[in-house]
Amino acid sequence: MSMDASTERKLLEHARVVSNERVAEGVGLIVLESPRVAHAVKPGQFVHLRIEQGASFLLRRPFSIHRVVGDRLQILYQVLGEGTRALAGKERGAEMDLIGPLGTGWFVPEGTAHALLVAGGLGAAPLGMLVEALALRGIAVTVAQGAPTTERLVARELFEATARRVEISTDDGSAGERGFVTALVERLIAADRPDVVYVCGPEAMTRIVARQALAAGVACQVSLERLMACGIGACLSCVVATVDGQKRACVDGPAFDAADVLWDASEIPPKH
Amino acid sequence: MSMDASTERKLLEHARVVSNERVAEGVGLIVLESPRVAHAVKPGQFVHLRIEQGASFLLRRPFSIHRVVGDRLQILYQVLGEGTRALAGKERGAEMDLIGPLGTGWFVPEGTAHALLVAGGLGAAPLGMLVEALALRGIAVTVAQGAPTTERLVARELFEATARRVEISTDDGSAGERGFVTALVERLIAADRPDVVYVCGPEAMTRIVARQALAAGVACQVSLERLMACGIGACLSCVVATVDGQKRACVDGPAFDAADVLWDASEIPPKH
Amino acid sequence: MTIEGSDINVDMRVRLGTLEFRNPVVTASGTFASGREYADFVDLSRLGAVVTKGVSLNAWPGNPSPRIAETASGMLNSIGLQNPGVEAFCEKDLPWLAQYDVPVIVNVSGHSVAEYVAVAARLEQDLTVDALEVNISCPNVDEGGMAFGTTCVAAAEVTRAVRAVTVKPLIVKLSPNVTDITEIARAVEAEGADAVSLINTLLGMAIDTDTWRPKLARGVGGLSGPAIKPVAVRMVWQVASAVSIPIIGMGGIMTAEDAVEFMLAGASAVAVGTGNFVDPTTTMRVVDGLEAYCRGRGISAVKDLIGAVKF
Amino acid sequence: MTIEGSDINVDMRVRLGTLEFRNPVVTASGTFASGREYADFVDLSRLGAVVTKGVSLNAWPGNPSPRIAETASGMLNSIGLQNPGVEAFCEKDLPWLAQYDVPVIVNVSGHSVAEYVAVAARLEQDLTVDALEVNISCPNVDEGGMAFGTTCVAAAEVTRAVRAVTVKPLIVKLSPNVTDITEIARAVEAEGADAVSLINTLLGMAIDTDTWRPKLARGVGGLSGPAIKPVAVRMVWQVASAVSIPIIGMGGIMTAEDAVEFMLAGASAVAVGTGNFVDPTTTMRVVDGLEAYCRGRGISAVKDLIGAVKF
Ligand SMILES: Cc1cc2nc3c(=O)[nH]c(=O)nc-3n(C[C@H](O)[C@H](O)[C@H](O)COP(=O)(O)OP(=O)(O)OC[C@H]3O[C@@H](n4cnc5c(N)ncnc54)[C@H](O)[C@@H]3O)c2cc1C
Ligand SMILES: Cc1cc2nc3c(=O)[nH]c(=O)nc-3n(C[C@H](O)[C@H](O)[C@H](O)COP(=O)(O)OP(=O)(O)OC[C@H]3O[C@@H](n4cnc5c(N)ncnc54)[C@H](O)[C@@H]3O)c2cc1C
Ligand SMILES: Cc1cc2nc3c(=O)[nH]c(=O)nc-3n(C[C@H](O)[C@H](O)[C@H](O)COP(=O)(O)O)c2cc1C
Ligand SMILES: Cc1cc2nc3c(=O)[nH]c(=O)nc-3n(C[C@H](O)[C@H](O)[C@H](O)COP(=O)(O)O)c2cc1C
Ligand code: FES
Ligand code: FES
Repeated sequence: MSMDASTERKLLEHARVVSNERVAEGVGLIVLESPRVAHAVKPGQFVHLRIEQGASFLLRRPFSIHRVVGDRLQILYQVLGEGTRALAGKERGAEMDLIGPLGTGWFVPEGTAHALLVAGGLGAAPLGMLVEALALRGIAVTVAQGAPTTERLVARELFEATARRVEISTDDGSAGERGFVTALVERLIAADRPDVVYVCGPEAMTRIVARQALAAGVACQVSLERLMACGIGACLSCVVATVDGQKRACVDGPAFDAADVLWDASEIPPKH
Repeated sequence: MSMDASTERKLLEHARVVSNERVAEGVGLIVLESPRVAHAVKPGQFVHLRIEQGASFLLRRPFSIHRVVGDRLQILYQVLGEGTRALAGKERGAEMDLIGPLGTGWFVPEGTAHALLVAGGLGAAPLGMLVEALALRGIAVTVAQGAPTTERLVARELFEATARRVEISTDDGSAGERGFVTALVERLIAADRPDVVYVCGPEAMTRIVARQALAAGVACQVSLERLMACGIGACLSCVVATVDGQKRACVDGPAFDAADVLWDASEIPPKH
Repeated sequence: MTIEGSDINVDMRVRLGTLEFRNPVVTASGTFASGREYADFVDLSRLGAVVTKGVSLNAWPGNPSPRIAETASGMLNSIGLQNPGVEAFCEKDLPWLAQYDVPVIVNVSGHSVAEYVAVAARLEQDLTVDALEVNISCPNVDEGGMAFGTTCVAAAEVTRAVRAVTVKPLIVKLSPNVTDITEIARAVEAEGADAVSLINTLLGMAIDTDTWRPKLARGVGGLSGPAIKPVAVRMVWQVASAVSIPIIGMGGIMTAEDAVEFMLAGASAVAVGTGNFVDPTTTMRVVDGLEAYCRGRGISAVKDLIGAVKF
Repeated sequence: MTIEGSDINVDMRVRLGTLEFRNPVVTASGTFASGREYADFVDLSRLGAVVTKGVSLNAWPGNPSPRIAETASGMLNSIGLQNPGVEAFCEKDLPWLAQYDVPVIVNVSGHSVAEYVAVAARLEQDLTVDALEVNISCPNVDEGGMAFGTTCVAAAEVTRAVRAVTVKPLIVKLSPNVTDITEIARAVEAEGADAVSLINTLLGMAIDTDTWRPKLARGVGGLSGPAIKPVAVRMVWQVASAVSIPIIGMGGIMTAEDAVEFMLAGASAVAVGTGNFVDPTTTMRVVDGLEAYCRGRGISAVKDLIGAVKF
């Protein structure tokens, strides 16, 4: 059972902002009317957004599709640099063009009955569509979500409404367990033995969770962030070292089988 | 009687857009709340506006102050390139910083009783404050205004309300005489013998009017547009060749005594 | 011939020596792969030519990551010529390209003169290859690359050696990181180059002020995009008056007006590089815009723009 | 020494040979005149130093207009060293500058070696002049200017000649329009330069696609602004490891972070050029921002940033 979509046509669509609101400190949720991409996108895929024209920054910015509702894409974004600052300033009616759907999306192994989703901070973004899709297929989903504080537990409501079980940890103990999500994961893997673990979050966290899963003999997929110029496989800026050689995160990922990734040969994660 | 303001302090002020509306095809009127500059500015001076930050164009844009009402500056602008396009997109509440008041302003010779103001197209912009100031001092003002069509006769209402007499020409004859404003000027100089002629418009027109005035032995001031980087006299990008050597339009002008300008050694006018 | 304002058909063809392009717009090497990735956005048969990414003799892993960094109106890259080697390229990319009716120009890299020759010799056997573009200007490899493009002697040597093994049109891609690009251009012209491409990227660097590390793992990289356009236009103009072979101009082309600027400066064709990343349809926009530009001004043949700058 | 996160006083002083600046931020020649025009916006006594516009022996009219053109994240200029000559400069500008407690560095231009020497000799007599910056890199004059900065022999010759007539600190301003800037830097160091400034502008060109004329009356001009920052940072970094004299770094500095980037690359001081046009308070923002940057990171002396880039 695959959600792979790599052979699908990539679209260039002029999207219109339906709403854009702050959902946590430094985090926004933007909703874009983008019917053609909305109908084609699969969980784990992303769009490459041209936030601004005429700005001194040129490149598009990659963002995961958090959810799709009808013709609309939801994107959860963290404000970090000039691109995301400009994104935060977009008001209803603004237009932006995007390329999508991009990437292969998450892969659901045949026979999966129980999945563990691990979200670190904004890593929740690409797990939104996934939790919905898995639930629809009757797969039991546990979400382990970590963030610095309660407020930063973005998409918590979605997870609580959709997953069978949600476990929380915060660095400051303001919600769930105090500590890192990796401690939660250790216990959940041991106790529940999921068929597959899906991870997205800071790369350091992702690596630890991958190791935990693989050590326990559980399949694991990780979503990796890389600097991306083209987003469509042409420029080779987004490479990930794997057992099968250099792969491009934009077309061969961003979700990779954790067992394939050669972590130490891979990129120093972007600073954010 | 001088309106010279060159020894005054230049200010850097954060202005806020009060309103911004289209007044003719490709022409806008923007009103900026900028109290310190508004109280200091003299007719013929200009501001150097930072329209956008983070854009791929860096430089400020110079604009004449058309009128001042209380704390507010009015700027008439023609949409030409990326700067003025961005200006046209500014909405109420937007902030922009500006430097001003800049330039010497128009000079009113001692004993002036009758002045002819010649406005070609957007050349009407720096004549707004002047017509008001001259009228206040009881100086009889005739305005000769030319434009391609009726619609482009910007500030016509102001001139009609303030000047003693307004003569119009349009290229297509849709208002006033059909033809160029220089034909009007020829007649007005001969008939009225004004004490001084103030000219602003396309440089080709300005040169003709200057020649007409000087040939008739009438004092003439011209406002010249030059590409300006700094706007405050430091970069030497805006030079005008005069009988006294190279002058900087931003601090020694933009209004010059027409008799001093060495037209042929001067800049090829900007294409717009 | 110029017919003012008329609603004419514009002859968009340009000629580079024996090569004829249906229009002046080609892709810049390394920004378009072999075209497959752009097929959803670009009709390859509407391009003047496809210039492929650089190929070396053997597979090459490229540089460590991060490989790109954004800069004001530009970007730095240090991809480092990652490629599967000329054999794999001939097997996988050329047959795919052969389905399109578009000239194929293969960008040739090497870490030594012998390697350039070996790659060119292999490509010589493939009929899909319409011309070679020899990259003597890559700033992103330790040996070879740019070193060949910064002295007349080395540039001449590579050109001579490749010329000896190919009868296909030979384009040499020049480095802007030199004191006098005209002297390099003359050197390669003298050795039989049929055309020159310019410019490759300017050597640049960016440092992260949080981590104090260079933003590129390799430290330095190549600057491209609109930021470098004035340097590129200047070099095209200089080279146009120094040599008599045609020029493919590039550096920051995003719009048809940018392309016109390069042609007025003396380029016979123009390449879109970084612009493909910003908007994957840039090449098509430039083709259409160039035609509209000519039509709007009554220019019946786009080639009339070449070198037409007035002083 | 680095004290993590503490709320320390930052020692902002930097030393360039015998020159001591209260902070690393100076003005780039030609963008700040002699400071008078900026006095409403900048407290001159809060600058590291004022670097004046270039002065030549006799009054010089500069180039025809238009003299500037805007480009993506940059600008071209071909002012062409318009200045009233060294005598008028000493009479009018230096006395005005003398009222401020700020080091004065005079930028010296010449159309021949003899002219550089004559200007330097005249300035030698004036106590207001704290140092000379010899501009061997102006791309905007026909004779002299950049020509002196593009070969080691010429660069060395000018440096040697000026060195012979001045005991003041001698800074040589280098051209980026060269294949290997480190070799020029070494040549001027060998002739007794006390510091180098880099970079001057990159030679560029822009063509108006409506009129088909170059946007600058002179055709080519110098490219400055954020567009060139990656090239400038790279050159500062290269030169820092090639010479042991200090570097004044410049090219596109608009913010304190930009200044930090140059210092990490190896600059002991930084100059703000085009940034002054965009915001006349840029120098002050950079001074304040640099101090805040250090304080926020527990860096007790700004000089600890110099060359601190990590690999
Ligand atoms: C496949 C993919 C999906 C992503 N999904 C999301 C998401 O759903 N929500 C979200 O908030 N962020 C997401 N990111 C990260 C997001 O792309 C960056 O935060 C964003 O590009 C930062 O842009 P900026 O201009 O604000 O930052 P700047 O630091 O100013 O950006 C400078 C350059 O670095 C790149 N860059 C900086 N940080 C990152 C990063 N972490 N990953 C990739 N490129 C980066 C930018 O794209 C730009 O080219 C995703 C990244 C990838 C690769
Ligand atoms: C003292 C002075 C007062 C002015 N007053 C007005 C006014 O009241 N209303 C108005 O509409 N225009 C006025 N102008 C012209 C106005 O500055 C330009 O139209 C404007 O800068 C164009 O910017 P842009 O980005 O739209 O055009 P672009 O062509 O994209 O600009 C590119 C560069 O050229 C410069 N430039 C282009 N045209 C001119 C020009 N005509 N004069 C000076 N610089 C130019 C720009 O400032 C910019 O640096 C004045 C110019 C000067 C010098
Ligand atoms: C990511 C990237 C990869 C490149 N790879 C190559 C290459 O393999 N061979 C080559 O000759 N030039 C290469 N270049 C240079 C471009 O072909 C072009 O000369 C340069 O980028 C300037 O054009 P632009 O500003 O339009 O990008 C590369 C440029 C970029 C941005
Ligand atoms: C308008 C202008 C005039 C300049 N005049 C001089 C000059 O007289 N002497 C000189 O050494 N450099 C001159 N320069 C170069 C600058 O000092 C500086 O080296 C260059 O602009 C790069 O810095 P920036 O990007 O911060 O402007 C001038 C630059 C500009 C933009
Ligand atoms: S972003 Fe260009 S190959 Fe992945
Ligand atoms: S605009 Fe700088 S001197 Fe006038």
